[in-house]
Parts: sequence; structure tokens; C-alpha cells
Amino acid sequence: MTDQSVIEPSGSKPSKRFSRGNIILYGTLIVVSMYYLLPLYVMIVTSLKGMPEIRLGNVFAPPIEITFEPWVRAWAEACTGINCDGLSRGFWNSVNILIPSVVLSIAIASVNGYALAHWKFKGSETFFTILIIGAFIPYQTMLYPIVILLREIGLMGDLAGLVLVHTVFGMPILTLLFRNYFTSIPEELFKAARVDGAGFWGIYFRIMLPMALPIFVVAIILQVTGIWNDFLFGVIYTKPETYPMTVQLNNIVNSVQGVKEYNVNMAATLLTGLVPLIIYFISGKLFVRGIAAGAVKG
Amino acid sequence: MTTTSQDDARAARRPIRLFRNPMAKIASIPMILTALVVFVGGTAWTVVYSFTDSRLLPRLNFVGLDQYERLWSTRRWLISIENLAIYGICSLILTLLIGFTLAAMLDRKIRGEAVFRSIFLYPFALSFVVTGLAWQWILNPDFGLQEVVRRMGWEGFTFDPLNNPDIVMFGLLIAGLWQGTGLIMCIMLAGLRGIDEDIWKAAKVDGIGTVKTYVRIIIPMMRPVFITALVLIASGIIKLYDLVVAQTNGGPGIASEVPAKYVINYMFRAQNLGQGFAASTMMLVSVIIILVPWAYLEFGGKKRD
Amino acid sequence: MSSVSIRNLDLSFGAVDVLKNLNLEIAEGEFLVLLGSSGCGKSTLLNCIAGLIDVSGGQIHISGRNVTWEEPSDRGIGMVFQSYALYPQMTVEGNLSFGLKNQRMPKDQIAQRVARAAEILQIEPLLKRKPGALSGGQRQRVAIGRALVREADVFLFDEPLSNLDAKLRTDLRVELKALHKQLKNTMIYVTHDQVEAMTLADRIAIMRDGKIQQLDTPSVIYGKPRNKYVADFIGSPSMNFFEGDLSAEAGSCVFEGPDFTLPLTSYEFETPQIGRRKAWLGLRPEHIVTGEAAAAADLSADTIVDIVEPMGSDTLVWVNFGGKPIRVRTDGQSDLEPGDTLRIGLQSARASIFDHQSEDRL
Amino acid sequence: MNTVWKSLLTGTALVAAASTQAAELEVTHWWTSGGEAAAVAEFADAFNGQTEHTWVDGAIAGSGGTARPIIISRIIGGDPMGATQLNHGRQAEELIEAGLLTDLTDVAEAQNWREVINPPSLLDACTYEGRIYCAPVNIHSAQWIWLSHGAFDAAGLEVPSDWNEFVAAAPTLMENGIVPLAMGQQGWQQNLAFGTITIAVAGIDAWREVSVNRNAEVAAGPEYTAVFEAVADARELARDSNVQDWNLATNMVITGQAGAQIMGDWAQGEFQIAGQVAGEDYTCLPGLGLNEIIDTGGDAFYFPVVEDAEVQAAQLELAELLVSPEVQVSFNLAKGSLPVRGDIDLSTANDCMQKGLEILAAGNVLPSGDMNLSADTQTQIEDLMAEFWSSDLPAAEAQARYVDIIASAD
Repeated sequence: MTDQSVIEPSGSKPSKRFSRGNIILYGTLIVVSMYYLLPLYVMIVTSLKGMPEIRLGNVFAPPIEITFEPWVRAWAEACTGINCDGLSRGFWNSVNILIPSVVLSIAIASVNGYALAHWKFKGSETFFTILIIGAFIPYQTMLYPIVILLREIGLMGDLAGLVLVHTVFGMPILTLLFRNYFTSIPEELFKAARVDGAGFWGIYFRIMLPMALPIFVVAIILQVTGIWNDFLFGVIYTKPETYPMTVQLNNIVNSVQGVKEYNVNMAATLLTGLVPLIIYFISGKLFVRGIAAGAVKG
Repeated sequence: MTTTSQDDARAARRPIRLFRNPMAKIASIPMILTALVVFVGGTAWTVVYSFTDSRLLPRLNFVGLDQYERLWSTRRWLISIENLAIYGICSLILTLLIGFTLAAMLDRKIRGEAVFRSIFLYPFALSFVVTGLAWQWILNPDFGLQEVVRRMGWEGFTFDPLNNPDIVMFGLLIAGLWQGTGLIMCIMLAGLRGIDEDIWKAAKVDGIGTVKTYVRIIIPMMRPVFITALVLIASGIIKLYDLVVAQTNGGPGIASEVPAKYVINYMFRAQNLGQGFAASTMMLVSVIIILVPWAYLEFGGKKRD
Repeated sequence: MSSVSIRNLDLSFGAVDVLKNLNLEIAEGEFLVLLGSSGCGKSTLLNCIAGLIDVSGGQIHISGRNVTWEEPSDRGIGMVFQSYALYPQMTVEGNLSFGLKNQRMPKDQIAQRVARAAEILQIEPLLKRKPGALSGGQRQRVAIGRALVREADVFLFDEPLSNLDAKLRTDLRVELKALHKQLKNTMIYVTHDQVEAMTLADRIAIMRDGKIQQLDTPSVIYGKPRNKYVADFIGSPSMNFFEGDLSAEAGSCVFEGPDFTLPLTSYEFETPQIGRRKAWLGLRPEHIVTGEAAAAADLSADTIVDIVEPMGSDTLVWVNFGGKPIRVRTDGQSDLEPGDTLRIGLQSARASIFDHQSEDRL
Repeated sequence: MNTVWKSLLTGTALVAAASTQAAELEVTHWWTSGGEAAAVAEFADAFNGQTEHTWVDGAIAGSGGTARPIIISRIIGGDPMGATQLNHGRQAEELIEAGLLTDLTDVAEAQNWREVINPPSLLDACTYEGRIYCAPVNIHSAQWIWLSHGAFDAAGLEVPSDWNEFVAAAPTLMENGIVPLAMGQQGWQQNLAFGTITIAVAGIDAWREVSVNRNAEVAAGPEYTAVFEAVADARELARDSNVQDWNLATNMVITGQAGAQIMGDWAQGEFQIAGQVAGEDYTCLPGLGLNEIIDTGGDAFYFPVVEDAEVQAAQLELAELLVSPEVQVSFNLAKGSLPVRGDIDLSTANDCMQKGLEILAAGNVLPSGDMNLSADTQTQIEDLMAEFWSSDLPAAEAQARYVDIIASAD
């Protein structure tokens, strides 16, 4: 906390610590924070209650008797169909899907962005424009053509197919980020490297990559969140043995057996969100810095 | 002239344009393939089949504009469009407004900036499915907000957006804003950090008030930031699907249906691919009408100086 | 044989022509400055020579070799950029040796070259530092060093000093001149600063709209500018211009200004046939004499002082003459005040006459 | 990281080892409620126990709407599961045409399905150009109303014996804070209630004219006007029911929060899981007590074409098993549905199932809507019903729009 952000706040400074303006400022921030924290609070509180308490009380009341049973059930016991092993099955599947997808999508997008920023060729901007418009296409409408595409290249149902799909759909935004970032690197640096005899890959690996850490952090965060939270592709392009955690979550939440077990649902929800949440809380500052470097310019 | 070396001759000849900087082109192949095969190809495929009467499986039996005529006479589609428009406009304006306001507040050298920032940003880490579930739970009339307020004494308090067709889109909006404003705030914050401190000094010297400085000076300077934010928000709005499925499933009735959901339902549930393709084509057309001029100006028109 | 030869070079971006049929021969060991205001195409030309921009037509030869389509690194050039363009993640040593490593030069040879360059530029103590820890002047030295280690035939400088403060700029300018004397390489130097151009150059090429307006030694460019644009561009404070007519009177030529007539008794015309035509008369502020010398001039007149600008070494006086305020450079000790009367003298020998329409020197 | 790869490697090794002897058969379905899951477990146990193959459960929660895109994408994408639930009827026609589903005719002939399956319409729905492509597993009928004894006792009322009595009793229920009619806010449930009310109010002939013969004139006629008005009334009775899933609505009946629910016979599985006894804790009335007739929809399993010979063998074994008498008994008892065979003893079945069996035996059966109207038309009707039930759309307007849909139905 003591390490002050490299990028200093530039807004006008509030004059006195307890001025009226300050009280309004902090007051507003705290009220708004409550709105943002409310769902998290409700989820945590609910996940620690027993079912009878949920039915009697309101969602905001703290648990009278704390129980971790919903968490245990969500992780290891909740049923879908005849499988009663909760989310645990999906966790490693998600990791196995996540790592290659993140690595490949970022590798390709960063090279794309670099080529677009410094090695423009006839048509490169056109392809990029198509790509950006592609970011607006709802995934659902591409579902069918992609099924056919994957069938034709024989990757349907293969983990590689899923990795490919994540790479394709991550490409527009990531390429935009990297392109903007690499554009903001002075062109003279690139020219100097060319005079120094470095080629396309030489400049990429030796000059650009070492300078691109902040934007890589942003890309990693966006991709980890997106891929970890993906349901649609995960369910269509995998099989029951390799279902990611989100599919298990959907199954647990929608497998209503008797009454809706809100406490188990909330625990499952929290467990599923844990990986991206942790990444966000850890990397908050780097994220802003990376965004400043990549999203803002161009 | 005959003594020109081999090297010299090679360098003198104008190389074929396609093979200039071959590595850059080879490295761009994934992008080109994605753009052409997946986006253009997939889109074209969808458009072509939208003129057919394909049911469960695609088949090329053309029926002209039948699917489109039916689409535009279907109440659910019209409601979906209207809902998306309401949600989209509100979401666009409010996300920018809230995102910018929060960023401006955090930019005023406050204490605990990192804490506030994390609080505003964390919902973005959660999927729309999770968001929808959490807010469905909070807005549940029997256990949630409405009941709590009633128990506090306001017996007549009614706030049940998820079961009221008139305001259900706002129930979705509350959840959507919760999830999405943090990222925009982050982008705005980054943009504000990029503003030269001298601007503030100049404004102060000129006696311009804080709010006026933001509106008249800072915001115009942040044009690229707003464009990035706009791309992110707008692309999210068009894709609105998961949140609706998780939070209301289009209900009550068909009061919170959205186009993406119509597409999916007609492609897979109604097994009328042609109809689903026609609907997705309409979505694409509207995206393209809005985007192409802008994208061209933004990315296509620029040249190196 | 010339070191760099540019033949019929064209460059256009879409419909915009940036360079038009440009020809330039640069002798071996010559220090050539490309001078012009921003947007004139001087940096673009330099980038074309370096191979960083593909030309649309024409040829570039370096050391007798046609390099038009060669990679920048194969052209035998070293280049120094305005923003230094040092690789931030590498040490100074890394920056200097990066290009040599790319050529797969043996390690000991690299070390030797780096050491030599560091010695020449006196940056040995900085070798282990990263660019972020250097001052502006030090960075620029490293940037020059990076070009130096390549032991290239031709050095290209793209406004290398314009990011430095005035004092440092003057110092480095002198060092650059010394460096050129020592190395005797061909140097092509782009700048918009005419002082740099005048002091450094063997020859100056003044560019405007993608064309070379005049290519000559600094003194010729200063004394006999090819056209009104060059005359106006070179010299600070800039030249005074009068609109008027040329006419022949009793065998000799005179310039009839708004309310004066200057006999061009000792003016050397470039072209023999002048005839009667509209023209511009240009006089540099320092070529308008005052005091006793004014009496001996081709034309002398009393004027009223308008504004006095002391500049230390001399004083710039604005007086009204020919219906408008003109600049006159006088002695630094001048005690003139506005309202005083000043006698000025105009000499045709140092004047410049330009055709009114083509603006070319007559 | 090591552990990931290790577990991955051992995982593949196990799969490889197992497949040399027997196949793992992935079965997708959307049976995830309590009663449904218990029923699926019967299948899985029988399959694992009686064959050397293994049942890999691919349950996808969230009803057919979520599961169907996944199932169809995978079949079309050439990466099919071993077997999958699909409502039989017209849904699979195109998949059969495209040659993506396995022909089960040999198994059907060997097991004499043509004789044992009752009513024969079930097998007809599996038949395409004379070949059989699916194994029906149960008969479902939608035309039931489930009444909570607890709710009516609490209001001091007799349990009604038909729809009209129920409507009459509704105001008293409301006065006692009980929701008269539990209704899940999903189009298909509202459509189901509509269909059930239609048969009860308009009668079978009118229903058949509209749903089978697609006669728009009848749909515009007075019988259907009465239906739409009855639905508009029912809509008022369900005003305060704001659950989504059908089994949550059933749960309102089980706990006495609601007086009744119109739902298919699968609701019985939920009562059973909750330990309730038909006739004591709840009452079921087929055809809303007005017209004792049921449709014979149902679930069926399809077997996508695969290349692996062992999986093919497993598919056929599963098909045979699903229709076999013992499995039919255990499965249908758990699920609360009727068996597809007329030749088995279901004396252990409860009150409600017995009622169903009697109606079935008497031949008072209708073909299911799934077999008559295309999914497209049904989706349109569902959309209309979703809107009708949860808005104040006037009955006349809803009827007019219904007529339009029927007129263009296929």
C-alpha cells in the first residue's frame, strides 16, 4: 500500500481533509461501495446459512448459526443427474482449458497487434476493421458456422478445438489492446532496431516484448476472466469428463431437487468466481496501469 | 553496365509487393484467417441461409424474404428489439456516466484509492450467470430488498422488478451496471491519469470550476478513452444474453426477451434455423450500419505521416 | 564518385505526393544538411535513404550500390533519431552492441568497437546503466554511439539535437562538427534549425513541399538565395521585402519601390535580359547600413524609429521605410529610442531581386 | 502444475485401458430434478450392472432449452455422445434424414417392440420410412391437475373433484393467503396448462381439429373462445405465483402454499420424493376431472451414429435394456410416468399411476402435441402463452393471435 502508483492522480487536489467537499466525496464513495459490495455480502451470508434460516429470514440478515455445509456440498456433494460430486470435478478441467487458451490467444493477438502497429501492409487495416466488427457479433450467431468449421478441420470435441474457439473470440479485443499499446511505443525505436538489423521476430522478442509487460497483464486478466467464466463454448465443445467448472455450476444451480438450495447455489457461485476474483484483487494496480498503457491511446 | 553485381541487380529490381516483409504477413495469417474465414465466412454463411427454410439442419432451399417478413411480424422479436434499445441506451449513458464519475472521484488523490477501486472492479471478474443469480436473489420479493424494506416499517413498499413486466428491464440494468461499470471506471481512470497536470493548473488560473473543467476541457481531451469504452460497452450490449437467461429467462412472459435470446431459441428450441439466421442477420446489419463508418474513420483512414 | 546518390525519387501516400522527382548527389565525406520547415519532406527523405519507408519510384545509391530495395541494416548506414530511440530495457552497452550482435559479429570484436565508440564519445562510465538513468545529453551521445559502432559509410541524423536544451545543443553541435572532422564520414543531417544548418553543413539543401529549393554552401544560400522562399527562410531576423518595378534608366537598372528608387548599380544579375517587370527587392537587416556609412550607399534616407529591440551583441531597430516597418540591424551599443530619426543606407550589391511572379532570383 | 499433467495422463491411461474391454457410453439428458435424477439412476445402475459397459452421465441442467443446442451441435459437429434423450416426434426427423442417428430396427424386431409397446403410436413416432430410430422409455401425459390436501384443509374446504369446483373454491383459498394455482413462469409450462384446459373445456374433437388438423376456423370458434376465457381466469388465480421452475411450483403444492398445479404426470416424482401419499396428501385429476383422457407423449432415447465398434455394441445393448420389462418398472416407478409396455405388472404403482394406467387401458389417449406440431409452431405458441399468462393481454386478442399461428402452422 505504501508504494505509490507510478501514474499519479492528476485530478485537482481537495484542499482540506475535512472540508465539506471531502465529506461529500467520501460519503458518495462509501454509499456507492455499498451497492457494489451488497451482492458479495449477500452471497457470502447466504452461503453460510442453513436452509430453514434462509426461508425465515431476509437475505441481508447475518447468519445466526454459521454452517460451512453448503460449501462442502457445493464443492464435493451437489448432484447433477446421477453424479454427486459437486464442482470439484470441473475445477481441474477449467484449469486445463484455461492455460492453453490464455497462452495461445495472447501469443497470437500480441503478434497481430505488433504487426498492425509497425508492419502495416496493404489490407492489414481492413482485416483489423473486420476483426473489430467481429467483436460485436453475438457468439450465439457464430455457433453454427463454427460447429461446421470445427467438424471440417476435425477438431470438434477436441480440447484443441475449444482452445481455438477461445483464441478466435478473444482476438478482436486483445488485438485492439496490443495494437494500441505497440502504436504508443515510439516509432523511432522500431526504426532504430531495423537499422540495427533486427527483423520482424527480432524486434518483437528483443524490443517490444520486454516493454509490453503492463499490457500483457491486462490481456491475461481479461482472458482468464473471460475463459474461466465461459459457459457456452465450454459446454458445446467439451464432453462430460472435461466439462469446465461453469458447466458444473449451471448444473448445480439449475438442478432443482425439491427446494432451491440457495445456500449451496451461492457457495457454488462463489467457488466458481474465486479464481478470477483472486486475480483481480491481487492485480488491481497493475490492471489500471496496463489499461492506461493499452486501452487509452490510439 | 554488364559488370553490375548479382546483389546490385537484386536490390535494384522492385520486389513484388506481396513478398515485401514476408514475416509480418506470415505472422498475420491467424488474424487474416479469423477475419476472413470465421467472421466474414461465418457471417456470409449465416446470411445466405437466412434466405432458406432450413429447420434443424441447414439446407439450401431458398424462400426469399419469407423469414424476414415473419420476423418483423413476430411480437416477441419486436419486444426484443425494444428491450435491447431501452437497455442499450440506459446502459450506455449510465455506464459512461457512473464510470466517469467514479473515476473522477478516485482521481482526486483520495485515501484508500486501491480499496475503492477493487470494490468497484471486482464484479467484472464474475460472469453474467453469477451476476444474474446474485441479483435475482437480492430482488426476490419474498426474501430480498422489498421484504427487508417492508420489515423496516414501510409496509406498502413495492420493488419487484423481476416480476413486473413494465420495469423488468431495469431490474436487468441494475445487475448489468453492477457488473460492467468497474471496467469502464478503470479505463476512465487510466485516461484521467494521462491528462497533463498543467491542464488543471491552467483551468485553475483561468478560474474555471471543477465540474466545468471536466465537462469542457478534460472530457474532450479523453476522446480515445471514450471510444475504447464505447466499443466495450456497445459490444457487450449487443451480446446481452447470459444475464437475461440467468436472471429472468426472458420473463415475466416475454417482457425481458432480447434479440440474442430470440436467435438461440429459434435456432435450437424451435428448430427453425432460417428464422434464427434471419434474426442474427438483422442484428449484424444493425451493427454494421452503426460500426462500419466509424471503424473506417477510426482505423481505416489513418496513414503514416 | 558520390557517396549517396538519389535519382528521380518519388514518394506518395495514396493521392498525396510527398516527394516529387527528387535528385540529390552527396559527395563522400560531405556533411549535408536537409533544412526546411516541418512537413517539407526532409525527414521522409532521410527515412527513404535509410530504407525505413518504401519509395514509390526512383533509385537510391549508397557508395555506388543501388540499395533502393535493400533492408535498412544492409545499406551501410548509421542513424540517430530525435527521440534517441534507445532500447529502454537494455544497458548502454546492450544498446551499442545490439546491431553488431544481429550481424553475428564475434564477441571480442563487438567489445572492441563498443569500447572505441565509448571512448570517442566519453561515455565509458555509463556503459552499465540503462537509458532511464541517463540525462538527455548522455542519451543522445549513446544514440550517436550506436550509429558509430556500425562504422557505417553514411550517418543519418534526424533532428538529433532538437530535444535538448539550448546550451547543451550548442555544445553537442560543436562536438558533432569535431566528430565529422575526425571520422570523415558522409553525414546527412535533418534539421529545422538554421543555425545548426549554417554551422555544421558543407552544403545545405533547403526543402519545401517535397522539392529541393536550393542546394549550395551555407554562404551562397545566405548571400544569394535562389528564390524568395529561401531568402525568407534563411536568416534571422528575416529579410525585408519590398514590392516594386524594375526598369532600365540610362543604361542601368533601377528598382522603383513604393516611395523610393534604388539604382542597382552594383547588383549582379543572374540573367542578362531583365526588361521592365514587377519584382521583389530583398534586403537583410544587417545589410542596411546606418550612420556615416549610409551616406556612401546607393540610396540613403531619414527614417523614424518605431521599436528598438536590444539583442545584446546587436540591436534590431524597426523603422518606417517604403511605406512599412522594416528591420535594421545596428550596433549593440545603440542608444536609439522610438521617435528618433535614423539615417539608413541601402546597397544594391548585397540586395536580392526576385521576379514577382516566379519568385526566382533575377 | 505437475499434478495437472499427471492427473491428465493417468486419466487418459485409464480410459485407454478400459476401452479395450468395454465401452464408456456417454448419455446426455436434462433430467436433473429430484424425481428425474432418481429415475435416471435406475437406467445407469441397470446398464452398469447388466452389461460390461459404463454409463457416463452427461446431464445438462436447465431443461431442454439449454440441453438441445448442445446435443444438436455435437451430433452435427461429428462428435456425438453415445445416446441422448430427445422428445420423440418430429424433433429428430432431419437428423435421421441426414443419416446421423443409428437404425435400431434389428433390436426392435428381436425384442418384438412392435407387439409389446403400447400404445403403438409411441413406436410410430420413432419410425421413419419403416425403420426404427429411437427407444421410447416412458409415457408422459400432461393433462393433470395436482391438488394439495393441506391447502384445502387449511382453508376449511373439501378437495375439489374437477376444475369447476376448483375455480369456485379459489376465492376462499385466496382469503386464507393461499395461492390458488401454482404456475412456473416459463412458456412451456404455461402452454402445457393451456393445452390441458383446452381438452377439458373445448373437448377432444375441437382439440383434434386444431392441434392435429390445424383448422384455424375451429381455433377462432366459440369452443376456443371459452378456452381462452378460462385461461384468463386461471391467470388471475396464478397471479401471486412467481416461481420459475416447474418443480418449485410443485413444491408450493407439496408444502400447501398453493392449492393446485396443472402439470404433467412427472410431477408425481416430486411428491414421491417428498414422501407424500396420493389420495392422502395430494389428489391428482386427469383431464382436470372433466374429460378423463391423457395424451401419450413421452421421452425417448436416440443413438447417434458413431464409428467405434464397441460403442456401437453398447448403444444397441442400452436400447434393448431401456425397453426391457424390469427396467421399465423400476424407471417408471421412480419417475412417476407410465411404462411403454402393456405387458408388465405395475401393481406396486400408486393411486395416480393406476388412474393413468386405467385410462391408457381404456384407450382414451391422444397423440402428444410433440408429434403433431413442429417445434417451430410450438415455440410460437409458447411465446404467445408466456405473454398471455404474465400480462393483461385480453383473451380475444390472444385467441386472434393463436388463430394466426395455427393458420400458418406446419
